Amino acid sequence: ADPKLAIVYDAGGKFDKSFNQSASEGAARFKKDTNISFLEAQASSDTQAEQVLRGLARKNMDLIASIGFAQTQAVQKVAKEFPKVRFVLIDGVAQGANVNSITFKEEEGSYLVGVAGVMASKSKKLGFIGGIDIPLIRTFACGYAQGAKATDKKAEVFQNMVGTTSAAWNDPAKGGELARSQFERGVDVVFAVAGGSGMGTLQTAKEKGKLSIGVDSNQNSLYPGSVLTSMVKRIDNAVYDSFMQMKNGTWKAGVLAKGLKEGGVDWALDEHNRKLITPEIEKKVLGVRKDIIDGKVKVIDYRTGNSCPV
Amino acid sequence: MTFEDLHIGSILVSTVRNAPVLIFAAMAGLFAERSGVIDIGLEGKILASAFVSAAVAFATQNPWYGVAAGVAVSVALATLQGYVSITQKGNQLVAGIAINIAMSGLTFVVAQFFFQQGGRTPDLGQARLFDVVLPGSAAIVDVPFVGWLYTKLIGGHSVLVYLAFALVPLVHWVLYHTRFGLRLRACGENPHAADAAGVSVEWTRYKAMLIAGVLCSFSGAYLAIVQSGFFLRDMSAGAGYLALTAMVFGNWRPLYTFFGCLMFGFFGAVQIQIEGVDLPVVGRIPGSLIQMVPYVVTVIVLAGLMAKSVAPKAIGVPFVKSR
Amino acid sequence: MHPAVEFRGISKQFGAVKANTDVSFSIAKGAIHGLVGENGAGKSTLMSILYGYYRADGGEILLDGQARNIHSSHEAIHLGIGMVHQHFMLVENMTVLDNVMLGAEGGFKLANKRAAVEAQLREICTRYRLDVDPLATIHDLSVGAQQRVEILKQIYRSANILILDEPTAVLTAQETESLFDILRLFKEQGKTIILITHKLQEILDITDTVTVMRGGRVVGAVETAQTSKEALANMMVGRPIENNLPRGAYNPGAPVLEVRDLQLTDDQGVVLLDKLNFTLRAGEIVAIAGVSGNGQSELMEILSGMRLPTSGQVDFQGKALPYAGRSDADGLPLEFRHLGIGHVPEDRLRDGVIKNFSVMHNTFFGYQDRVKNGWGLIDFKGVAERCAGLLKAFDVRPANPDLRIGLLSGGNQQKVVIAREVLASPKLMLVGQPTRGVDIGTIESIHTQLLALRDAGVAILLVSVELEEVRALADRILVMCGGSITGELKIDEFDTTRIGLLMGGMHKS
Amino acid sequence: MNTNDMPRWATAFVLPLLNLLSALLVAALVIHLLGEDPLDSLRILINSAIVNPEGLSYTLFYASTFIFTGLSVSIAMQAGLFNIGSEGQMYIGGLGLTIAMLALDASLPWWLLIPCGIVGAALFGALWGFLPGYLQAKRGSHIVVTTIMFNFIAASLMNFFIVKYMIPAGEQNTASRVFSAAAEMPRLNTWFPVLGDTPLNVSFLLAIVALAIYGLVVTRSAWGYKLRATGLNKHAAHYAGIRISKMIIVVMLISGALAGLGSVNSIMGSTHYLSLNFVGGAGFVGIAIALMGRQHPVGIFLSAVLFGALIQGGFDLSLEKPNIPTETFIFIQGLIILFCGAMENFYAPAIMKLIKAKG
Ligand SMILES: Nc1ncnc2c1ncn2[C@@H]1O[C@H](COP(=O)(O)OP(=O)(O)OP(=O)(O)O)[C@@H](O)[C@H]1O
Ligand SMILES: Nc1ncnc2c1ncn2[C@@H]1O[C@H](COP(=O)(O)OP(=O)(O)OP(=O)(O)O)[C@@H](O)[C@H]1O
Ligand SMILES: [Mg+2]
Ligand SMILES: [Mg+2]
Repeated sequence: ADPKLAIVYDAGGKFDKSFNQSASEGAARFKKDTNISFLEAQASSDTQAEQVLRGLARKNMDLIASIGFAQTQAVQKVAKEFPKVRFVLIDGVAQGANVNSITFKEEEGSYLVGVAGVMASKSKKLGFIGGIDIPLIRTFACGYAQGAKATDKKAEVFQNMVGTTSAAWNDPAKGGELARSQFERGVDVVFAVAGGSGMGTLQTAKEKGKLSIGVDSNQNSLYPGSVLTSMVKRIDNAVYDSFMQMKNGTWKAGVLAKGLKEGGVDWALDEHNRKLITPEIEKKVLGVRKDIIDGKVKVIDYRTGNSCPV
Repeated sequence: MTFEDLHIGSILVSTVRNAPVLIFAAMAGLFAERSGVIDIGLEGKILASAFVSAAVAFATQNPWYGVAAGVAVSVALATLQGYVSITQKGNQLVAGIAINIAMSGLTFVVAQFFFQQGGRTPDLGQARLFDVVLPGSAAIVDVPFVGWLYTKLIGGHSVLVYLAFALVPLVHWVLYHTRFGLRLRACGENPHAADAAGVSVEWTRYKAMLIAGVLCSFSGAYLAIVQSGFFLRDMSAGAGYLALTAMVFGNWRPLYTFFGCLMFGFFGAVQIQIEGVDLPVVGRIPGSLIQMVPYVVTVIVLAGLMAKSVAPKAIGVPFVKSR
Repeated sequence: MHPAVEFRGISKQFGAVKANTDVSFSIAKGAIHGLVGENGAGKSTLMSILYGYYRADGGEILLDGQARNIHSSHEAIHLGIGMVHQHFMLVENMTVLDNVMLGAEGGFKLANKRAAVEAQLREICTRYRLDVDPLATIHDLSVGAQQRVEILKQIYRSANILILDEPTAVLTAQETESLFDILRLFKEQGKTIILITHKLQEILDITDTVTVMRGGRVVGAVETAQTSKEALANMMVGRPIENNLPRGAYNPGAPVLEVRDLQLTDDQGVVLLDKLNFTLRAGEIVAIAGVSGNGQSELMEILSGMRLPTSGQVDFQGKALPYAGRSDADGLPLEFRHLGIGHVPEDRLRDGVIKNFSVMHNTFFGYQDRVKNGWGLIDFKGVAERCAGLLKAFDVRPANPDLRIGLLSGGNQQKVVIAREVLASPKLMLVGQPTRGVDIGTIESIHTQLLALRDAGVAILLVSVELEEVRALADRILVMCGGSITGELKIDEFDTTRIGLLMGGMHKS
Repeated sequence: MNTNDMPRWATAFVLPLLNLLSALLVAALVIHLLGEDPLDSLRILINSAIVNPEGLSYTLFYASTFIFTGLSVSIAMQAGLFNIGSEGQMYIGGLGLTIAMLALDASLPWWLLIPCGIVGAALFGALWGFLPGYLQAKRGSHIVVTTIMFNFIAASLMNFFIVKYMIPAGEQNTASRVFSAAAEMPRLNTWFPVLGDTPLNVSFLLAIVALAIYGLVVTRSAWGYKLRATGLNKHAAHYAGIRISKMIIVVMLISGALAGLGSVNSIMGSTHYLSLNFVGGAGFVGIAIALMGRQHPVGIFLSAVLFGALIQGGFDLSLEKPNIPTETFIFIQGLIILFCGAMENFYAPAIMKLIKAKG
């Protein structure tokens, strides 16, 4: 019989233009390829996450995909109560014999776009705009800065966060304002990791004739000619693969950290940014990419020591 | 340190861009509250007009239709608020909060229904309001300081920015030098006196609410079709409450309220500049603490000024003819 | 000729209260018409109907022989009706000029009109000898001056029918006299005036005709020349009024209150009280007479603990009152109350009661700590019993303990306040303007209560602008002017002229 | 409209019911426009929020938090203070609770630990209420403005504390570590298994007790009398010897403490860790509840349950009907506040006419 599958988004919702959306695209692709459908739910608070997961588990789901680190504790708890149900946690690590935790090496992808960014920059001043000041966002920023500085010693990185409440993910005006202010300080390439607020950043970059870097999904097409590249986080693949493994009976519990090598993160090069990426940049980025995959270049993960070397 | 290092220029330009959202809303609140109606529903009106102006601008590909539609919706909400507060004599705070909550939900639901993008409208693209380039900008842009002043600080903004700044003297004039303003203030201070003088308190308050609706809509339109270029759920992000604060800060007077708005805009801009910078003495302040700079400053200023703010006396009290 | 105003069968009901029942009478053009009656008789209601403030349930109003439907004050004003309300209808933070212009601006833009209207006002002020600065802000003005602004408003709007609802309640004798001069001027110009007052002497002094109301009905309409105070009072109350209340012999006991060099200076350095010295003994009533605004209110505030003096000492029963070492008067009134100082405040609605509390809740206001049990809970059973007794003993009408006190007439509110303070058995009672806006029947009962308190040995300090009241109650009279005591009289030396001179600060004795 | 003349049954039951129905009617229209069957939706809503014991249990769980924030806003309102800051006070209260837990959960037994958490929450919440109260009383800063500011400041501070000091090394989630089992508020399903596996816990009983105490103190005690007098007329309160600045400060301490206690249910009762933005608007809902419940204990309880039911029922409904996003219920909340809270007397004239015609 077909496996019974479910996916639970976090507070951002499945249309967040960010990781939830990416996950839903993966699930949709699975459905298209296999004709196996799945249930969808959204949990707006930590209490609800538990409620949803438990509700789904009671329906004897085979696999529940939980999107976002906010569900970590809920998954851990419910997985213990329902040993027969299997869980995939995206972006967080939960213990349990029936849990597969998938995290991403955001620092590696960010490193790549940092390299591309600094090469495309004339002023060698790069901008970074995060949503809230939390370790995950700092990991992006830290990888980005490492890439930039390793490529050009003169590189400077300006960082700003949008805010401190969840409103910070939905404040495009502030996202745009931060970009403007960075541009006025000489920045000409800006990397936005701020959910909906990042849309404001990309938009402003386009308006001011500067370059921007998208995040999570491939955002190159939003403003062709202005979005230099995107740091894609293949949550869609992670979800798709998990569902597929479930169908094929190859699913395994454990902890997976997906980097460049595992196809978890990458930079995006397509027809929308083809003109912006000079052969020189492309060559350099591809070289660095290979070095990271080969282990010749080590990118430091902010989260391991809660500090950034650059 | 040079002018450039301090980024004062950038801070000032940023202040000018940040302020209109607050100025429009605060001036709207000023009209409502000087007439005696508490307007804690600014937030909801901003949000509704932001959504409708973005949606209509997108659908018609004409920003001005968007602005007009935003005005219509915000006025409708203000009228509803007026009906509840003035005619029904209901609790004005409840009415305002109800509108805020309802709009937070409804804008999402409608946006989702029409655009299926998670409560977002599509990008407006060409249907945005673009910045005005003042005549002669190209010639003067490279002149030191003057070029910056003319093309960046004074020029290079959207029409709505100029409207916001022009509004302040206008509001002052209306409030203090017209018949309507006189009656409005009388209704907010002592509606019984206004009534005894033959002024219709209810009608005056309705007029004030209508004006509040119109002004507030510009705040939403500015947010959606000038600053962002699309609508996003809850994108007002507390602007209505901040505007209200600026108004209390300004003691319900247009000019001081305007300074309050500028202050919020200014500290917002300063906060951007000092994030991640090594400051003398304190060193590098974590981003999350820098975020609270404008708020802490407001508290200190209010406490330090001993600003015993004098609200309009009759504010929040429905007008009932009796002793 | 048609009468200026004719009421025909006007009725008005508020809930269960019949405020007006079938009221009919008319007022001749160019007459000054008096309207008298007890508190709650329905006088203000009737006038509010004439002014378009309330809609009558039945009946009609004829102006100049024509039936008029007056739906709003706006329409009343257009018909030439002007009203000076019992409580002033002024916007406090605006100038006199703006208050006068409000509702009669004469165009959208004020800028150019203001100067013209200001000139016009100055002209009116000289013509009518009104002492008002058009550019002054209302809250800086004395009560009398605010009254003049109300009159000014009506003159500016050239009202033909002028309603004055208790205009003299807060005025001194001199102020009342000058108001009456203006009214006579009006009359000469053919304007019609309706005057409501509780002071029957004023009716006799100025009106041509008078209508008496009781319980919402007209109970009498007479030519003033043909009546007397006693007859009017009789009609109003339905029984004769005693003029000279019985009082025990003057037998003062030990000093209760000794005020020494009491000084009060405000933030701007203005001296409000200047080295006051006086003594008050048990069993005597000392009245402080004076034009309001000469420091009496401040003195009462200090003695009741609501305000701190700048310097000086006050001994209460031989011990200094604890003003020293405090930064504000927060909580001080309670301490004073516990020492045995009762206080009937001048402004009962502002200070004396909580309008939204029931009558019962107001009967222990200020004494809330005396009615609680060990758990801090209020003993409502005891309170209710006490309240029932109080309502009966002081004849509070209606005797309904659960009614919001704001719905009682002013006189009855005042009875509750006085009863509350009396029942706390104070040693010293501070009484400010106890009968302001109160009808003669109630005045009689309040005066009786205060005299009984004196006879029981309580020291009473009375502040009143009513010389009639001072004469009826006081054993000794202190006259204040400009923050100083300008003279002292025994009651048997009572002399209106002399007091008047002292009130004006004319000669120190 | 004068409702004083109406019989009690009409003002207490008929009017609120009609208002609620009106709100639901508008909501039904919207649901219909969204392409779903309103009646069926209502059935699902009621079923999953009230009828089904597990659902009811969730409803009451959410209501427990709302009762505390509603009380927090209400008590300040009694003193004439409009405390918009319950959101921040609850947030900071959560910090106090968490600090107590992180420090003590390894060493204390549950019966000591839980009171410590409660005290921590109340203490920190009180502190966050104290500052605006003090500034209002002594410096004259407008309480509405300061509490709005303190909400923003609390958000920043909490972000700082959680990220800097609380996230366990190597963890992604922006939350403290999970407390030990001793720190879990006993759940009611231990005694009433019918409630199902839900987080409804002893906090609910605490909330009821708080309501009762509130009702008793406000309407029956001398302090409550002074409190209301202060709220109604400051001049008269001063005349009565009430120390107004002290009253303001004390009531804001209490208000803050009550808001802080809201975090006990959310954290010790459910998640057992402190996470970013865990308050999630409960403080603002508290304003709505205080206003709708007219600061009366029964009113507060009923509105809190109504809001809890909307969250629970709405959540289930949106799972079943994908066309109805959960945000629809935010809209419905707004409608209910509008109709029941602000247009409370909308139907009074009609009812009066009916009563008169009959009588
Ligand atoms: N708006 C109202 N609602 C309910 N009752 C009212 C209202 N206005 C007046 N009343 C009642 O109607 C009656 C007449 O009141 P009114 O104010 O006309 O008396 P009055 O003769 O002016 O008394 P006073 O001498 O105290 O001014 C009183 O019993 C009063 O309580
Ligand atoms: N249709 C209406 N419904 C309710 N109130 C109204 C209406 N029309 C006018 N009013 C009120 O009546 C008042 C007077 O209006 P209007 O502008 O006609 O003044 P006016 O008495 O003619 O004086 P002026 O000529 O000096 O302006 C205004 O305060 C207005 O609010
Ligand atoms: Mg009267
Ligand atoms: Mg006109």
